[in-house]
Amino acid sequence: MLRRLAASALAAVTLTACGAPAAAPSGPSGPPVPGGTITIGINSEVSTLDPAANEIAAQATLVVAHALYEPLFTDGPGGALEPRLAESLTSEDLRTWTLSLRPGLTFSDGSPLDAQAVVDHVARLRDPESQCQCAQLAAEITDMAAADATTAEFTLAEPNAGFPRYFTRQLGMIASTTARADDGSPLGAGPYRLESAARGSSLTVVRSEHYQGTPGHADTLVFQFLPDTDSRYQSLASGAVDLAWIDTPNLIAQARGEGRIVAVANASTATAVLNTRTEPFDDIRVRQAVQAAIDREALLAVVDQGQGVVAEGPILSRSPYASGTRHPEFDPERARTLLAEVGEPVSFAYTTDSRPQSMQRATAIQQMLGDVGITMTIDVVDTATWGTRLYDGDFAAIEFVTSAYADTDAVLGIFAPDATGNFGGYANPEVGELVEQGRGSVDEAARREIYAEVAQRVVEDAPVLFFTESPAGFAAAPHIGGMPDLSDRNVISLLPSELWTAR
Amino acid sequence: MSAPLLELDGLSLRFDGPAGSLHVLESVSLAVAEGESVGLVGESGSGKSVLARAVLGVHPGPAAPSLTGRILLEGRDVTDGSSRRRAVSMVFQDPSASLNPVVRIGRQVLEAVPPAERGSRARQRAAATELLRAVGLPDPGRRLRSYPAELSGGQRQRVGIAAALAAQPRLLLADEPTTALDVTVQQRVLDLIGELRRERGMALLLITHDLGLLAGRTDRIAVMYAGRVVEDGPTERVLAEPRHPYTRALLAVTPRLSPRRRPPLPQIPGGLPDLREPRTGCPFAPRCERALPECATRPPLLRAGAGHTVSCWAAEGVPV
Amino acid sequence: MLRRTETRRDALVPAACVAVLALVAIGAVLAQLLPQLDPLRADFQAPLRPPGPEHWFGTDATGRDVFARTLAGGASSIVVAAMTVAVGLVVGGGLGVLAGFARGWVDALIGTLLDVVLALPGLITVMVVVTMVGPGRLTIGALIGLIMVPAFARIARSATLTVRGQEFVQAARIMGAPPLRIIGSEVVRCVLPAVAAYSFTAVTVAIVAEGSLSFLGFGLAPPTASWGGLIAEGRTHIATAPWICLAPAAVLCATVLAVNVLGERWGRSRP
Amino acid sequence: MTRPRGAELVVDRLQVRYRVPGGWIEAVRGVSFTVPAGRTVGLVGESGSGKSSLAKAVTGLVAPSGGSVAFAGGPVRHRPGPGGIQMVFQDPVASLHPHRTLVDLVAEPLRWAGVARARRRERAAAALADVGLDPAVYGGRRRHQISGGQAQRVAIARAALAEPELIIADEPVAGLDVSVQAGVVNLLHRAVADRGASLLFISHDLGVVSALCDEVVVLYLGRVCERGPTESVLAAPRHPYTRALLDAVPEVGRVPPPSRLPAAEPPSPLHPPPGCAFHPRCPDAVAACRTAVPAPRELGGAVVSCHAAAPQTPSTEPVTSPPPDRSPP
Amino acid sequence: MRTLLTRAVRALAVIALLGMLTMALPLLLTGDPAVAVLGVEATPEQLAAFTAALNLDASPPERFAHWLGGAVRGDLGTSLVTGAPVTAEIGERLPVTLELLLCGQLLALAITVPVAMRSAWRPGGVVDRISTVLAYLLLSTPAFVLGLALILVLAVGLAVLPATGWAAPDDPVEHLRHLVLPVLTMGLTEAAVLVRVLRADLIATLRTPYILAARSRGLSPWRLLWTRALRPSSFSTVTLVGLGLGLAFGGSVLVETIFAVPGMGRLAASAIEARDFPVIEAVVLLSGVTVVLVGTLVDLVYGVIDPRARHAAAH
Repeated sequence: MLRRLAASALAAVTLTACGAPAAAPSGPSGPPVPGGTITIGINSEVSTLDPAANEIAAQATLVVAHALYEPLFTDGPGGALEPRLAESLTSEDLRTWTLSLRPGLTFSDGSPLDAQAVVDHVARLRDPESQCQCAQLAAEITDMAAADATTAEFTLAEPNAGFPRYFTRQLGMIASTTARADDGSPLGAGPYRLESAARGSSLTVVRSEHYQGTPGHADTLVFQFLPDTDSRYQSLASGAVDLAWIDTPNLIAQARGEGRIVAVANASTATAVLNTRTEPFDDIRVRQAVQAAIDREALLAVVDQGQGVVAEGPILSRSPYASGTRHPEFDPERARTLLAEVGEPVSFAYTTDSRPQSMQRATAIQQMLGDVGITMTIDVVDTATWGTRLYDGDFAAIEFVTSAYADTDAVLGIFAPDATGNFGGYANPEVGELVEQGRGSVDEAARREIYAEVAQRVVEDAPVLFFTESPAGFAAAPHIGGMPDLSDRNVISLLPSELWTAR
Repeated sequence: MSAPLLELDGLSLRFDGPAGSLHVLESVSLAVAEGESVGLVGESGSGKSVLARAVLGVHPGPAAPSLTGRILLEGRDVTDGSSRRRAVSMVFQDPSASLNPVVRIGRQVLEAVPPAERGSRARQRAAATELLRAVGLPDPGRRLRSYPAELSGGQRQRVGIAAALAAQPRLLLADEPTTALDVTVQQRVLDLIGELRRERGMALLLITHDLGLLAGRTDRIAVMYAGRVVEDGPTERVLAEPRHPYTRALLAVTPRLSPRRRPPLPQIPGGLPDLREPRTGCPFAPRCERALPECATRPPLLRAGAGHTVSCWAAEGVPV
Repeated sequence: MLRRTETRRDALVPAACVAVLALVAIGAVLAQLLPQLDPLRADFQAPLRPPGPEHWFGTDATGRDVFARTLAGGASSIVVAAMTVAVGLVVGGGLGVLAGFARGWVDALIGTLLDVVLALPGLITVMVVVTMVGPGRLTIGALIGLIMVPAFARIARSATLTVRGQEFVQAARIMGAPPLRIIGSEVVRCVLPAVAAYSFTAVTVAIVAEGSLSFLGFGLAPPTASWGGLIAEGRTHIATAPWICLAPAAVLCATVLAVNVLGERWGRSRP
Repeated sequence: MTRPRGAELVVDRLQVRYRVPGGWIEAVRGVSFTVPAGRTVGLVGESGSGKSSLAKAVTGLVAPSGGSVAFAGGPVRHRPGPGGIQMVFQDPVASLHPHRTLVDLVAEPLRWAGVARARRRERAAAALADVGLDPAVYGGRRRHQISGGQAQRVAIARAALAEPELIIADEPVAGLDVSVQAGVVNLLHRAVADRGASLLFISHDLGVVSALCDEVVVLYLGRVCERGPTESVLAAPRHPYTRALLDAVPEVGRVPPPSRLPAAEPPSPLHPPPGCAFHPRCPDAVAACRTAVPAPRELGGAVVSCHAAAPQTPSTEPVTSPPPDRSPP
Repeated sequence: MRTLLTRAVRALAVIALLGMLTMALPLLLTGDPAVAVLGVEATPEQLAAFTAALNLDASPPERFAHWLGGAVRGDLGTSLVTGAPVTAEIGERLPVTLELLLCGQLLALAITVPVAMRSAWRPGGVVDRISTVLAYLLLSTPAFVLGLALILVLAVGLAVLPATGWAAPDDPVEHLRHLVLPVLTMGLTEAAVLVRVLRADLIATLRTPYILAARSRGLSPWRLLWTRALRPSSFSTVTLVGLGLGLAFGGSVLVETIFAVPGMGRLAASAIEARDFPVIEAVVLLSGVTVVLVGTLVDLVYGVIDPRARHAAAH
């Protein structure tokens, strides 16, 4: 159960998400215009369209998945789930869940998408052979079966209030396990179907005639793979793309300043995991000193350019469970006092990958800690090494920017001792018990209370330093309509079928 | 006597460079009559090759020299660089270097014919073959497609001569045409030039450092020293009765086939004057065994016999 | 008249180039010594400040002084370039002289090895190795130097062959000069200027390559300042805070230009 | 006359070959001759005759592919100090180190011999003065600051200072003006004559050779055509090539006789003709010339390699009998 | 014939050595590719299966032998990241890079030849001085700076061209529009080098006696330059163009990154980041083979340019 948090962890880094208080996007006025082509610049290639492949589930590429596979649910405002292909997923005891599908669904070749197709899909992804990160999540399902054409039953090993959210990502993006498209690509039931793919450069989808929901407005969507953030934004500026994924604060600020339509959510949380197993962070005073010495407001100002908010703890500010965690204040004096108690000079290495904001954050923290007398060296590694170190617990402090905190139910699990996602070895048995209790609690109010307690403990024990919740999302040219307001969301969920172009 | 084919009238030539000016030619006067064969003799630094290029109107390198005086070709003043094509052609010193290594011989031979006058491909072939045959190149038809590297030195110089003939010039300049060749080949090439000259009625200006090459091949000899013509006269007279001390010294030091002459051989002391300075007096005076105080001023031009002039204070003769 | 202006320009251009390089060098040293020019110290209250009296080249997104960072970037470039030339000269020059002098199978062996290096895609190889041994000025300099070894060796070898065949070397042999002394005093003295002339090119290659690596994210690890890294960092702000990118880019180009021009003069001045 | 102190140079069936793109050049194909102690021998040949390869093989700059060179009874060694072989090169400027001053250049052989710096500079200055270059004026100059003739003087001064027993001069005057040539020839003559050393003088110019050498060796495409005392070869050349060469040498005032050679071009050293290499150009060629390499024969005081040579072939232009001012041995 | 054989043997030796070196490189990389690919949630069984499937736990000689066996049959292994055969990955990217490089070099030549001729004809003249200054400026501007400048001016400022990205050739107009900026960046950078080299060689050629001879025979400057001077002056230029093509994959990383062109360079860069060994190895090897082949090609071109080289080779 704790594993599934770790599951999204590595992918989440590449996703990077989350919202700032943003003005509602304003597009062209008037009703949606049907037809036309919308070109969308995304940050990485989607070479495998199978939902089992992890690359399609990253936040930036989720828009592609949403075009081809409409998920059972999507994230809605305030952490609520909005049903899409599904009508509902309900449970009395949080262990046995009943899924009810919309009737008459078909894949894009016209073949039926019934409850059995969903079960087959989940079964396929649950198999470790599929190499889907969701396999770990699906492994919680001990039993499942299609009751009739539109109803499926799922039984979990343990109660889990967060189970429905699993169907917003890969598990919910149903692909046919029996049929494939003519060109061999997997078949989905989304509003669009694959037209052509040019390896390394672009992917073209066209409106699917078999889609059962409200059809997409645009005839054609072209996804351009533009890995470099600045290049991607320049492509937007030059009109080569209509819509571009932007995940750096200055570009979000710039996009706003230039009058583009911006749909971003504070979807990613910048944190640093401290290794509580070894020196110096096996000493809670050192952890607290570091926590007190870091000025999160300054980080927000220089690293995030004021876009986003200060992170107060493991529960996001816009989470349905948000309860006002009391994070210790920036207090260099307190840090010095704590250090004086420790007595020995503190020095440690901070592992980070080489993305610009990570570097910026690291150098700013280095300076802040230096001011209270802590020597911090920065160890820059590439993403692969970073992942290995994180997984192996081979670090003193390691930067961890993740969208995992978007799912409070899931993420609190990583603070339990021995949880897969507990990279820093934080061992507070009480927290572990509290998490277990909360996730199994049918009463939502009680759950909220327990979660708040967990968050408070975590913030005080400081096994993880919380810095900022940062925005990411899409910026669009002024002629693009249908851009959602994501400012009150925790997940960037852009539905391409809602987009339209005034050109 | 009609106007000479080529007349240099008080020609001075100077190269200006960043390091100063080089006064290469100093009021050179020289004439070549129609059909006449003139030998121009001088050692390195005497300015003989520069003179040839001035007549040709082409200079290597980016710096164009400053010219004063006049160059008259067929009575026309061409000092300003007007076209000499058809009037003058040159056979160059090093046949290996003066043929383009990457262009077939057939094309190079016809270079001097303006494209408008070349005619059909077949006619061009015929013309080129004819030229190569005229210079005695074996198997001329096949040679058209050869590259210079496939020929021997002597054959290359024959191609060079053929290229010079293509424009049917009235004056052929030959600048040390055999210096790069072996002696046994040199004789044949010079003979060829002589024959062609007679056949075609061309005038010839044969430039050489070797006095031994001129007997029987030229009508007149002009001797140059440090940018000046110091003596000019009929070949036999200049060789037999040289009037200028430099000509005399040059004759004395030219090696001869005689085991009688044992070292020490006669030699000319001293070296060339500095060309960066304009020369006021006789340039040879510092090395001259008969130098007089007057030699510090420009020597007079004296007539020493029929068509024989000398520029020397110590020589006997009538001022021109 | 023409000649005089030519002369003046002839003297002026190299003087300007030397001045540029001297400024870069002095700045690099000052950035190490003066606390006011600490390239890492950030003023969190003043990010993205445009150039002004307080920050001559403005500040970057973290609030660090771009002027100080540009100067410090110069230090990186100098260290990398020096290392490149050192490796190129010693390894490449040495192999080239050895190959040219020994000839035969030694020449063939060295030639084959150099061909292997030449066949490696330079930038990619450096990227791979940097990834595995970790970034550092000396490492990157040495790697660029190694990639340039074939070029150095080729020049040294051909210069050696030329010198070796020249009559004054033969004359020395006939006069009984020991072969090692011939290599030492005759050959090296003549090969060195040719190889040194190439060093100018190597310096420009090193500066540009280091910049490219940093730009691609495979160069010096931040926060170490490097021109390429600064440009890469500033690139994202180019529309809003162009100074972050433009200042180091201008200094980088000016430095490379100066080295290029001086190298060309040096090459021309040799007999 | 000084007592000969030079050592004898014996070249025996020497062969030299080079690798060129596209094959081998047999530059020297079995050449034998002797430079007796204290004598001056001229080696004459046109381009491709192999004379420069021969010079390099004799001085040990290239390894012969066959035959042998013996000097003073043993193999040629480069060792500093007096008594060895010195060489004067065709390009005098190139034979001088570009960065050294003339004094240091002349002193070079003494440097390798271990003579103290002050002492060797002193002797070098004297040697410079000896070749007519004022050490005060020229001593500090470098090679690009002097003329070709002066450079050759420096080279000769340097060779002489090494006190060799044999000087090999490879076309030492080919690049020089005639007015300078004589001075260089005189110096070279003095450098050997004064000390009784021997001289191997290589040239394409029969005129200079005739003035300087006691004996001449005529080369054609890597083989010896004819060798013998200068007077005898010049007066009565036995080999048709020697005759053609003599005919072709330009002489002031002499109207050259028409060439007797067929028009054929000299063959390439890459593909020398079989038999006698000269046969395609030879006016006297007989059938044997096309197939068999003629063996050297003693003929009227000279050694001739020719199938057709007769004992008494008159010269086309007899040189009047030479009154030798130095009697042949 | 002999020299040809020697060349071939040496080329094979170079490629074999390169192959071994290539295999050695990833051995030293830190970071486990299995973790990099499967993610930190992967179970130990998954990791083990992954590693075994890719033969990663074999000893280096075994791996080399295995890999060589595959390479000889045209099988370069499977990408760790996408699971597609490496040959397929490269097959997609190679044409893009080749197109970029060829166009870049052609553009460079198209600029170089006329400019160098005009400059060499009157060294120190107005054209020469302007082109010299421009060449030096370009020469001193790294590709990543030039590329950024071009994007700023032509794409963002004037909005006449797409800033970045790539369009497949099925849409020729878009394809060309996307091609312009990267090709311009490559071509201008290359042209700066080539102009200097060709100009110098042309000046030297124009001073040779054979050009003097041709001039004396009245050849017009234009014909003189094109038909007489260009060919003998083009050795260094041809060598550099060859090197430019051969060393391509390394050099194209920058341009492909700046302009988001899906070519070999970017493939290599992302493969390095992802520890995708089979792809890194294939790119390095392919690049090496290209360098060797282009080297041979350049030698052949020498023969075409200069009959002397051909003449010598024919023997």
